[in-house]
Amino acid sequence: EIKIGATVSATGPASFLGDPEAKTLEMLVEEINAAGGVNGEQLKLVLYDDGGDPNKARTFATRLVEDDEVVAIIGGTTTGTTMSIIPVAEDSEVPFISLAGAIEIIDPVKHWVFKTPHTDRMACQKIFEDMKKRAITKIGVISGTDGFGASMHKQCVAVVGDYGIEIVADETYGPQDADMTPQLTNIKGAAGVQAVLNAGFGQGPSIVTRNYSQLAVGLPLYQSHGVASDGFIGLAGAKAAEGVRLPGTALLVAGILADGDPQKAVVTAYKTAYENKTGSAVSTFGGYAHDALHILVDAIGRAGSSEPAAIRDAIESTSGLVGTTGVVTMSAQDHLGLDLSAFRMLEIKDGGWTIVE
Amino acid sequence: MPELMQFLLSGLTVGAVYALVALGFTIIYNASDVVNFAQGEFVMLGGMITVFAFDAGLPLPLAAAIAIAVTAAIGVALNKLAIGPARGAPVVSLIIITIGASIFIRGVTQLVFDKQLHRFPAFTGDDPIHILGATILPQSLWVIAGAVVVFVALWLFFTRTLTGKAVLATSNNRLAAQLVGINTNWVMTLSFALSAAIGALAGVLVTPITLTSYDLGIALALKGFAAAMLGGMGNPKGALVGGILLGLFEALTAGFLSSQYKDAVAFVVILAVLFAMPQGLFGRNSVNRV
Amino acid sequence: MMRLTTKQTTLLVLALLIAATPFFFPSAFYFRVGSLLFVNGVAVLGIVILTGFAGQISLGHAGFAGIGAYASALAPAHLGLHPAFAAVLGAVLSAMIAYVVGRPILRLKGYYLAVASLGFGILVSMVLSNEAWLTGGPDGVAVADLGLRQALKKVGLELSAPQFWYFFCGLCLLIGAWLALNLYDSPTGRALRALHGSEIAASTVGVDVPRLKLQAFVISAVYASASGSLLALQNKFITPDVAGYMHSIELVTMAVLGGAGSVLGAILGAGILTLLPQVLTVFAEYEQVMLGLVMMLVMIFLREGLLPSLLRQFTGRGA
Amino acid sequence: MLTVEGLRSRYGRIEALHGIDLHIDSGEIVTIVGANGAGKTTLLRCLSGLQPISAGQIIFRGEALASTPAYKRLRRGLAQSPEGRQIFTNLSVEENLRLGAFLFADDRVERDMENAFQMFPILKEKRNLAAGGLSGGQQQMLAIARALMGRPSCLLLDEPSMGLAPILVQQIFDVVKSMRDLKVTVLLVEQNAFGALSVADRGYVMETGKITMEGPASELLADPRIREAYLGI
Amino acid sequence: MSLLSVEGLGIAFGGLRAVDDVSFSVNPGEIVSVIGPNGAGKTTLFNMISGVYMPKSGKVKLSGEEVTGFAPHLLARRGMSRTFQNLQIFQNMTVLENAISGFHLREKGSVFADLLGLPASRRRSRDAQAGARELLARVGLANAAELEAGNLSYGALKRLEIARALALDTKVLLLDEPAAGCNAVETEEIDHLIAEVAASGVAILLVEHDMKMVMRISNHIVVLDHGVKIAEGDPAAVARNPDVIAAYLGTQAQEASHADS
Ligand SMILES: Nc1ncnc2c1ncn2[C@@H]1O[C@H](COP(=O)(O)OP(=O)(O)OP(=O)(O)O)[C@@H](O)[C@H]1O
Ligand SMILES: Nc1ncnc2c1ncn2[C@@H]1O[C@H](COP(=O)(O)OP(=O)(O)OP(=O)(O)O)[C@@H](O)[C@H]1O
Ligand SMILES: [Mg+2]
Ligand SMILES: [Mg+2]
Repeated sequence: EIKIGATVSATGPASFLGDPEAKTLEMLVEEINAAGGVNGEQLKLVLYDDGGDPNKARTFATRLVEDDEVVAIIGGTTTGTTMSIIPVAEDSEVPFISLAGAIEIIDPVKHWVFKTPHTDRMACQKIFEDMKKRAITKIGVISGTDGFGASMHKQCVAVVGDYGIEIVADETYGPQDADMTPQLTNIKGAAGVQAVLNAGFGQGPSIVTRNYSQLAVGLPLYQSHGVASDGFIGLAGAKAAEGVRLPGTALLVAGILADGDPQKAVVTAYKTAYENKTGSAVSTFGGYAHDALHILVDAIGRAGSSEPAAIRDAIESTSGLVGTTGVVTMSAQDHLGLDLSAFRMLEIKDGGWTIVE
Repeated sequence: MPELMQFLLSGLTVGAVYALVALGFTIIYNASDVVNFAQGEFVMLGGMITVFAFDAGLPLPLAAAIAIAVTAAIGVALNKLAIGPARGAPVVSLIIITIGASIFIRGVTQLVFDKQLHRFPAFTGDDPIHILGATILPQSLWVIAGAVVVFVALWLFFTRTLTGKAVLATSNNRLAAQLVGINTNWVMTLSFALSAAIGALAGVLVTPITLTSYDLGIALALKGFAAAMLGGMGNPKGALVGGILLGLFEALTAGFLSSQYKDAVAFVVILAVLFAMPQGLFGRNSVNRV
Repeated sequence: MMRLTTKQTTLLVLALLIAATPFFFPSAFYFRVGSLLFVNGVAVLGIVILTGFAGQISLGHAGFAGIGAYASALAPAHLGLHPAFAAVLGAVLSAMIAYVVGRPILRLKGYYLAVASLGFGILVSMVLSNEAWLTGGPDGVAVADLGLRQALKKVGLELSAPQFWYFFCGLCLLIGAWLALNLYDSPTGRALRALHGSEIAASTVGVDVPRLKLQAFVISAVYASASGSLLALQNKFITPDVAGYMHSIELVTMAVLGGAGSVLGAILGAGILTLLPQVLTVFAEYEQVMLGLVMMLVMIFLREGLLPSLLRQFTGRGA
Repeated sequence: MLTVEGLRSRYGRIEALHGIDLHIDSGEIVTIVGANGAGKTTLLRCLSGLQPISAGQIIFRGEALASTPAYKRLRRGLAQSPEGRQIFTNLSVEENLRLGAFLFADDRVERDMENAFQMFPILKEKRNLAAGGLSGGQQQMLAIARALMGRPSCLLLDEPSMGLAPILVQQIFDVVKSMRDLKVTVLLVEQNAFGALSVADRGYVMETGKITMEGPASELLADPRIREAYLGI
Repeated sequence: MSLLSVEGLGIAFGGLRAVDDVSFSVNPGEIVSVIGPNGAGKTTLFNMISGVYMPKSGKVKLSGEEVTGFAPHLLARRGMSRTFQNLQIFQNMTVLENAISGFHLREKGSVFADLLGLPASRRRSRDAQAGARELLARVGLANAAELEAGNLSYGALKRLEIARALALDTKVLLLDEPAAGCNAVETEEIDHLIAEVAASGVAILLVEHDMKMVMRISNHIVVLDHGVKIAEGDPAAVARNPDVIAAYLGTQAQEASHADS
């Protein structure tokens, strides 16, 4: 039996992310065990819910390592929880695959730490690339004050200049706010603004989208990968969401992927299994957990051992692994193994996702 | 000036949401001196139950009615099972019970329903109404109207009816209330039912705007609590005015100063008001001779 | 006659528990939980003084924990201060802020005080998460190592990180409890409890009520700050959650659950709320439900808090 | 009318009443005198249901009261003006009186209120002010008036003369006397033993939770032990 | 010089002039009683003198120093203490601790000494405790010392308050209806206590409705009605004053108090 540890934020402010992650991990471990496990051994998942509290996450990480004696840890739904798990993983020399976005997690590279989601910097880059194509040079930014929004905001500000784009209005909202019309009114009124970017997750982006349509801003609206789930369209309302663009993963558009797409099989399988099992729509975040587990299982398989050090080395040499987020090829310098091509620029049309290009 | 108008309308919308939550606090507070920290959960339940009943195919008004009735019943159960048995306990203990209850309700909701965000359609569509160059959604008008109606009803209840007075008497002096023949247990039951129902009604009205999920209650309860204190705890007028003011501060700060510190500014204003008026804007100054 | 005072008994019980329980720890993880318990215990002692003794409610004490924590994180990085001194700096800063904020706030009573302190806590956590250039924003910031563990290693005392923090925080808790117990039975402690009973009567016997409340507020802020520093130093990473209102409410709940007026009781409360989430992991999905249930049941059946109620029943039967 | 048999009551571990027997006939005025801490207040609280009893019986108009909750006892006709006055400080004087008549919604409420105002004109002057602002004696008047608003058939008065000016003390005893004409039974606990025994038909003496003497009021008034212990003569 | 002097003191609540232009003074060792109908303004007068209410007009002087509107704890430092008509007991403390609180000014030191439990702090506590036990014995509560104060009967609480007020190095003692809730015999004990305290040089201001007591121990009586001083003088003169009889004593009461004394 191989014990794998996980601590995710299945409840709390990030449960929007953590809940599908937890469900995915449970589902996949069951699936893998049913198919005979890894190296002939069954997997055992020890899963804790840290509620989004970094302090709790650290305690659970300690528990996973010291008490449950797992061979690897998956988790850290948010950057905050991830950052507080890292010292534990590094200290006790256990590989750790994070499910959070910030680039700091893997840059600089830490020996025992990996992650599966694109960095938020990549999301910014993908969006700005698209804006550049549309000859947009002046934008307004609105972001949530939670970790996700703030971190993405920071990364976007850092790279926006590379694309010749200028931020002419910069606003924020609280994660639980009910109305963002004042902020959007200010952005709308900013001189020369040509498009608006919203970095955030949870209910905020839905409300931003609705308010955006209420105010008839009439400029292109970009959302982040933080809202990449089918639920978003329903929450924002198909009418308000019409024309919204965002960088998403193949998972969201499984149905309309070209047949030759390398990810098609993987995302379709995961989507079908997840939706059958839980009855709710897949989201990008569950996909992060999916990829993390598969990277881990692949590594254990290749290492032919369940020694943490061996697993770590094998993870680092992951190559060409097809996940929901993209095709992963890691190296000693790259503990993420994804590039921009993994992101697809999506646009909402007639209440559904379409791929731009 | 359309900007200012837009800020005001936004403030009014959000303020009405806070006011509805704050109004829910008043009854239980007036009956027992307890700030019910599970009030936000009532709002959440109102929204969640409506969502699921609606998704199950019931017409929206029926779904809403069911949500309000079920939530009121949960309020009564909370009183009967948790607050009632702890009668005579210090107020802090009662507060911890209500915090425990809120955690419990949240936990059960997440089991019975799910952890996703939900929403049902606005009552009368999403086409914005234009006022002096600014816009407001029809649902916001529903929320504002709801807040005003609940306020008027509560105000009449506490000033014009003997039952309302019995509620006040129960919190003022439970012992004396029993001596004059008031069934204080019944008063408590009534208060919890009414408070929960008002909370659920708030949930029904605001969900199309704020969306709902199992953990939406905390944030709303906190803002509603702050609004109620700003206006003066226990006074329906205070709840209404406090809620609207809080919403306006936030919107105007977000509009003119900094959206990052809008909550902070709102709290600074509350602190300033309390500094000048330690009982809030309309709080009754209880006289106790020595 | 060998009779221990309540103070001596409490300290003895506490010291024995801290020293003896590690013999029963199956893994290093238990040291971690133990040290968290002590960290929470330190903050809760502050609540005991403020709420249990003086009867003033604060829903913003996590704000001071945040100040302590971030002082430990930022002062070494920006001022080059040793982390130990940074913690002291945090305590001083907390005391000063408490002194300034406490003056206006403490004129309020009951729920009004609660909401004002809540506002203060929210302000602190907002600054911590908004001023990312200084604090690292919502995703937090790394904290330098205290270095004490290395120093102990040099004198031949080899402790793992969880072990070290267990004993170090345990020691801090003992000191905190000793101070709080001293206070309880001292003139100041009596004056605090007196103003809890009746502010007017307290002032007619000469108690400077506003000043004394302020003292209690400052002392309790220092406790909270120390707790925050300990947490930051042991986690080596800190996020603004430490200052969040959920943490404030948690602290008050711990105190009241165990018995806000009693030092040992409040520590027991801290213990329960620290251990409970770990125990409840077996219930996974039902964790929240169980947690809420436990809180309600304790308060319904042991309304003065666990320890005082149990003691009362115990002595009630004994006599 | 009211019979108490072997009544015991305790505060936690400490028993405050150790088996009280007493009886009051219909229309009688009975007084209880006793030193501080004798248990008089505790006894009245037991009768009105505010204090749980641990043994014994209370029979009121032929019915056992033990399991009747406090709020229902007024319906049976038992009203109390409690120790410490216990008025609704946040409500106005008039609201206090109206709540005294909480059980009734007829015209008599207005008449009763007028009577109360006649008895204590100061209350009329202050009818719209918060009761908490009243002076001590005014609050005492309010407490008595409120008890009367409940139309009791048996009135329990706990030190009604406390804090009242001499001119009013006399008036209170007159009110008590007038209850006789209204066929209201009165149980009067008083520290002003002289005044109480002067208006009462019978009296009981209570010491540390027990009844130690009883008899017609006039006899007690003449009893040298009582004169020495309670009247200070 | 008189210890306490009140000059033209007045206050209003809403439209009501609860106390209006009242003046009098109290000398060391003297017992001055304030009497008057219910609502005459006696307690309000006390509240102004002791710093609970801020007077609207007039002055309060303590040993010649003007102390009008000083906070109660500042007055306590200058030797004023009081009891309350509506009991203000520290319910969450034992009877003994209530009494010790009375010694606050004598026992208080630095907070740091208290936090660290320094010997000085403990010694001060011990001294205060000894003093408190003595006082409790004096008011007949020695046996109740360890009880929680909330468990006492009304009369006992009344005496506890007096004990607490006596603890200070009092120069001026304000007693608001100390004998309320006590029977004639208990009242007499309180009488003796007050007389004893006065004899030790304390100036005593007394509000009381028990006329026997007032007449017996007062050196001087001030009569208030509707906030205004309507009479003043020695007990015999006041008792004969027709205004006082009409407003306060009542004819029957007069007879009654003659009858049984
Ligand atoms: N809440 C309480 N808890 C514990 N003991 C109490 C409580 N109230 C009263 N007692 C005790 O019960 C006994 C009887 O008290 P009670 O108040 O009935 O006396 P009383 O005759 O009314 O005295 P008084 O004339 O002073 O009002 C006293 O010894 C008192 O200490
Ligand atoms: N805080 C207040 N608010 C409103 N009215 C007040 C207040 N304090 C006193 N009063 C009014 O002032 C008047 C004087 O009250 P005070 O308590 O001084 O009377 P008193 O002479 O002590 O009477 P008693 O003998 O009944 O105790 C009363 O009419 C009272 O209603
Ligand atoms: Mg009594
Ligand atoms: Mg008075």
